[in-house]
Amino acid sequence: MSNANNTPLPAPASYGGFTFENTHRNALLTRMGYDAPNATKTGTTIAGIVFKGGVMLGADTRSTSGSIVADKNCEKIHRISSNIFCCGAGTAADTENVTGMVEAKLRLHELKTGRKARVVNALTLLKQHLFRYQGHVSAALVLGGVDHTGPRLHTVAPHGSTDTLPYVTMGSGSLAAMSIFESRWKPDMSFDEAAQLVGDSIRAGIFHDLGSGSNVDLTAIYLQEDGTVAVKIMRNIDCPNPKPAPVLNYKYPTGTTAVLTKEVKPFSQLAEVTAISRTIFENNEDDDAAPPAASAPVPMDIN
Amino acid sequence: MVEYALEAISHAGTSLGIVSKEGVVLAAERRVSSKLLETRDLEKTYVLDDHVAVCVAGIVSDANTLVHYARSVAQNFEATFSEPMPVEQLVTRVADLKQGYTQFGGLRPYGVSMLYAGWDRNNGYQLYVSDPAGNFGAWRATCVGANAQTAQSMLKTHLAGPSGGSGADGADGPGADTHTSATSQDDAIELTLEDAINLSVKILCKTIESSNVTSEKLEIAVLTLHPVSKKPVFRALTREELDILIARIMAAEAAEKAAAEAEKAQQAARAASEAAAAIRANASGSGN
Amino acid sequence: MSIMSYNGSAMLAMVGRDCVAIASDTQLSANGQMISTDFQRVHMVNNNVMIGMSGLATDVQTLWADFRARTKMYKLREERDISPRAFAHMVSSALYQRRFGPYFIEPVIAGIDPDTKKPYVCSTDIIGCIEKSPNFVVAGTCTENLYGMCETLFRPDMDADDLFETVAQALVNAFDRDAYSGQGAIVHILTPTELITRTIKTRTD
Amino acid sequence: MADRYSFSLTTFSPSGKLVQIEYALNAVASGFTSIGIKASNGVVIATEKKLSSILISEDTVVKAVPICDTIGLVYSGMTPDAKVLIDRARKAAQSYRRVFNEEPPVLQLVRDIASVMQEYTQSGGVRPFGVSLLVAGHDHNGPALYQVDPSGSYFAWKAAAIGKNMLSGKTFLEKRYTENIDLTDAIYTAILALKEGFEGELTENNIEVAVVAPAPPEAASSAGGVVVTGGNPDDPLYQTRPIFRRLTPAEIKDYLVNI
Amino acid sequence: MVFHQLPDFGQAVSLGTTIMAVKFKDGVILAADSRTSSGSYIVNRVADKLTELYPDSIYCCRSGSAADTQAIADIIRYYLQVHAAEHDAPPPVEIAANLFHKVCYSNRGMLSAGLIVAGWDKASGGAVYNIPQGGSVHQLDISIGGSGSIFIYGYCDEFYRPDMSKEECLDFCRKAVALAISRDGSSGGVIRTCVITEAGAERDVIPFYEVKIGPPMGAPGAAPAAAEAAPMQTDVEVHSDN
Amino acid sequence: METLISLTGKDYVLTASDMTAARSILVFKVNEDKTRDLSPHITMAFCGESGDTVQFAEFIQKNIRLYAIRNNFELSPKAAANYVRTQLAESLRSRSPYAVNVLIAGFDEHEGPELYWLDYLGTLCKIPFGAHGFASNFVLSTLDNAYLPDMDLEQGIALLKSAIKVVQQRMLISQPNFQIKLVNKDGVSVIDI
Repeated sequence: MSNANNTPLPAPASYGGFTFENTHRNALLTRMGYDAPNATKTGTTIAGIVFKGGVMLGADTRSTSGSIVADKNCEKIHRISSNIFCCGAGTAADTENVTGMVEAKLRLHELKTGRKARVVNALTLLKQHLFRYQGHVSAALVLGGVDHTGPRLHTVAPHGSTDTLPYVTMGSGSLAAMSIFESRWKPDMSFDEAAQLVGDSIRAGIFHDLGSGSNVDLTAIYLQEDGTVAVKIMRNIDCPNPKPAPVLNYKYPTGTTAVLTKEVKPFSQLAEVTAISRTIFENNEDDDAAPPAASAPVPMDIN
Repeated sequence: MVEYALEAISHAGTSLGIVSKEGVVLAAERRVSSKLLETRDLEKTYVLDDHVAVCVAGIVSDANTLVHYARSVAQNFEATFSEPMPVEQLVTRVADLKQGYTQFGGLRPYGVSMLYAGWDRNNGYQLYVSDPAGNFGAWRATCVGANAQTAQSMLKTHLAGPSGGSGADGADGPGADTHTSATSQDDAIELTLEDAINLSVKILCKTIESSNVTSEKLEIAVLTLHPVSKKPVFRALTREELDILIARIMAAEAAEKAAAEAEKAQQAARAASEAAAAIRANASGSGN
Repeated sequence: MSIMSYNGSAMLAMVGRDCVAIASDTQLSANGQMISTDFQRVHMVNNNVMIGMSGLATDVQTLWADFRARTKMYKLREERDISPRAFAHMVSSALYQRRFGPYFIEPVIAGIDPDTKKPYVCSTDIIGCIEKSPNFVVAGTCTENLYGMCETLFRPDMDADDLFETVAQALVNAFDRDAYSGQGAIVHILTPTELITRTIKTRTD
Repeated sequence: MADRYSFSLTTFSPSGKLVQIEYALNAVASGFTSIGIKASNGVVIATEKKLSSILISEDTVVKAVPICDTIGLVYSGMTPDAKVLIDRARKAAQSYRRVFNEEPPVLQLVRDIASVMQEYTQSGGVRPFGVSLLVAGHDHNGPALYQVDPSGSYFAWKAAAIGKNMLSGKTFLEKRYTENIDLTDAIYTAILALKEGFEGELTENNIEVAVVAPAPPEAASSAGGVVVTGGNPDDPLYQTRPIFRRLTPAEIKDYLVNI
Repeated sequence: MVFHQLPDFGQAVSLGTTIMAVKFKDGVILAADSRTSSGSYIVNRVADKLTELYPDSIYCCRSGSAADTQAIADIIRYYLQVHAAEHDAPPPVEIAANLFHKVCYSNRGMLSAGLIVAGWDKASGGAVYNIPQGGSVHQLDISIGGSGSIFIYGYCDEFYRPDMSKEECLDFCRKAVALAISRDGSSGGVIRTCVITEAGAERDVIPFYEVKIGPPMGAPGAAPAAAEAAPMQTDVEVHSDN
Repeated sequence: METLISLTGKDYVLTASDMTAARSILVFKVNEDKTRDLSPHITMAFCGESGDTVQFAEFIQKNIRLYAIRNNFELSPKAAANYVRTQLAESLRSRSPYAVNVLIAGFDEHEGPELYWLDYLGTLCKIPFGAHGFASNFVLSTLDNAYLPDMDLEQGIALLKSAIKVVQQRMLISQPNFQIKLVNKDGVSVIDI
């Protein structure tokens, strides 16, 4: 945002980093007893396994704000590069932005080196960023991908610690999911076996963990016979919790609501400004002043 | 040195502005033209905010930087006051920036003169010009760039309204040194928008050094108040409109020339007949 | 008392067939005391996009001034109106930049994509996490009530009039049980060709 | 850097010219020729790739440079200068994506590059860039081709030529260019335009050609790309959009055979 | 309804940990368990706490916060590469120890990291250094750390002998870690070892249950290799942790 | 606690502000002017943290006057109100924010009488009538009850007097004197009622 004396952020090129302008103000407001609300968290079940020639990532699609389900079908599997994907749990905005940031940095790196990004590059960028913010950027990630060294699977914890394992789970539903993996994971599984196992682990989280729910998303990154990398995004591959379609509905007849004023503003009203030419810079009304209506506000008589 | 920057402007494509009762006209000559160019309606004219536009003469890349600065300043004002920025203040801020580059920092000045056309609640339609030195002034009509002189004198003759040009007469070039307050609505010349547009095309046809002036060589933007919303709105004349205007001007001039020829021919004929009469007179006198 | 209820508000946006609705109460109360029943929280960004901001009123006004400036610069530079989706991401990046000193607002964005003519509705949390919804989003001090009403009343592909009735009833019946919001309400219905704005009769306590 | 001069090196001459920019334009005019043609369904850009010695491993020399998925450029003039601008352009493209989650429109990226170049004509202690760029890309307005000069001014072109044989190139293009030319014809025309002033024999190894056009699926995998199935259409990287792609020497050879 | 305490994900992943490094005749041996936990949940039961700092010559054992120790190790690995490049020779173990000391001491308020650095270099042969939480540095012949170490001080004092053979020292370390695992809830999983001599580093891993508890090989009263005592019978049926 | 009351009429705005200056239990002045004229047609009444109030009011007054001198024309009431809002919103983020609530009464040649309510957080709202301070709890009901849009001056003054009477009767803290200001097309003037 611009402050009074310098210019607003005109070119997006100058975007980057955090500004801490409001911290004093917010501290003051907290001292006065107005505590800040909580940001959207993802309770979340995310999981990943290494299978023959690739990695299979899975996630549920529920995001919560406090105890309320905010988004019933959000996307938790983010693209880091064409061959690297990352599931995110924790504060939704943090997972979204930290993966977005790494995506941008890796894209620049790919362009500069002329080579495809490696999973370990993403891992290092993520862990160093999260470590620098000491866990305040709260993102718990399952990072998977295939690069020229083969399939890679890692987890990144919010404080910046990483683990490298053949099967991993994160998020509040990770216990339910891990029990599935501990009992049924075996090395060099096929694509379908892997999809089934990860799907089952996510479903375990969805049904057992209150923070997870709705549908199952899967993403597979794997080597094809001709040695190239392929990605199969299986968005909402399973929707075990459809909302039962209501038999009847609550359609209000038109006129139910007591309307005080009604105002219609056609966008085309500026077209007939002058006979001939098209208008380059039409000015849409500054809405602080009451929008000038083509038709005057029509007071409805309420009986 | 800022004089050299002014020199650069004198080679730039001509730009002129005229205030009329119903709006402000910004017209400019387009130098860069090639069949392969992807032309747009406005190349040298930029909108700074819904109520202010500027026509630049000089180094285009410098102008792009100034346009960006002006747009940011205007938005900053509106963010603070929730009202569009008065035109004169915006011009002052840009002029002050330009002036800074002539006095400190060791940096070369901006090689750009700018014609601002705007409207605001306080002073209605306004026209300003600012030069690389940071001078600026309010005008009822003025011109910058190549052949500014010829254009300026043509404007004066056509617009010799009761109080004459508000710019100091005889001021060489656009650098009107006196900071005159913006012209208020009432003493705008009794010019209709149509007249102003025709006059601008007429002048440009003169100043453009090429035999026939086609619509690729011109761009004209017009600021008027939108009839319904009463808010300022800019539009550019399209190729078709410019062709019509040029044709109309050419026809008028041809007619004028024809009339002039006819008139000269008449005079010549009259002179010839008088001379013939005189000769006859002498001849008869000397004959006996 | 959370900072989000210092100035109470109730707001929702809903998708219809080739149209979107964005509705808000128009009450401004400060620390529990009613100040005005004509406080505009919903603003028109351009003919494709509208944004409503619930939460702390001063931040609502501060950010509207900022977004208005950014979208004006966008229009001047790109010579086109910003699409709902791009605007939502712009808002998200502006809010996330203040991750550790956030503005206390929850924006609701509704619009129709100028190219695909598809309705777009989303909301974000105070640090800009975008929640794009195929049906409706809610914000303010009575989100529980609003969710309840919307989950019950929503039907896909409602026309402009049906959408108005549904949104109006959802809003009014939700904030009637909320002490912090509810005096006066405004409902905008945005279609590809026009904006229909209605103010609704509400309780006055 | 505190040790940099603070006064302008690019100043006005008495006749009102910025001579440093004139000199920079001379550097461009002595650089290898580059051609660009905007077709109805894409854009082609091409440039000479004369290597000073056969010992240079030519596949590391990239002259048709990707900036982001939908935009690429070729340049004429001093290569190191171009590299600085390419890096700045790539960063600007990513910054735009981070805010709007879309690829930048071509004009915006061109403006960002142009403002950098203008900065170097007016800041203290620096000289202008000795390079002109032909930027090709695709956005909501369709295909686009721009030229950016050392002064920081930019122009939108239907077809353009810069560098050594600019004049012969321009006249050739003015003759051969037709409105709504198809991309395949445009590629032929571009190669022929390069041929105009080309010393020696033009082969698929001493020129580079790139296009902005929808990527044929198999091209993506053969070029080491990744074939994605099931992607979300809202995703800005969705495969079917036109992307910037360098033609392989084999593809160039196919065109050369028919000339 | 009994709520077992859900893992507290807010809290950092910690290395409960048993780690040790021992100097023997030909070099040093590092050993560690493989359990990292977050609250009561085992995040990684086959974690590798023996982290390479310089190929084939310097390793460290990490205990405390996983994030802090990983970050510090990454930094030291970078410095050692620079040092090796500048001196055109593998860095001495002492340099690694001192770098850890510098980093841990100047950030001691923000870090929770207990490290043992061990390795072999031409100047001093095998060397073991301990850098506890406070950031001080101590050269020792044997050093043990982590929450499991308190259980094996007695064992180590009793059976440590300088200049043990590789086999003897390996057996000594494995038995020590196994004892710690059986007592310390925060330690478990497998036992990882790393033998560093002039010849380089040789890593190994064995499951916990393969270790026969009892005096180490070569110690007085140790049972001859053949008649190994039965695997340790504790009151609880010790399932393998993996 | 200080009291500010203000209401808009057909072509005027009336503001009333108490004149008591007190620290803890000691009243040390009974003719304190709690208003500052920002321009010939705009006045601002303020209350809040002692010290902050006068400092802030004069900071705003001087800046708006500087603006008028520099640009030789008056800021409109709406622009002035938004300027004050921006300053308050920014100060709120600073290390030591101004704790000042204000009512801005102005007369605009195009828009007529305008009244703006602003709290120390920087919340701005254009209102027909309003009040600040503890007394607002008493006064708002009286005004809600009797206020009519486009009242002429006599009706406005009568309503204001009744409002002040309620405050003086019902509020524990005695506020004997109120300064009344009238803003109309002729400018700002102090009147007694």
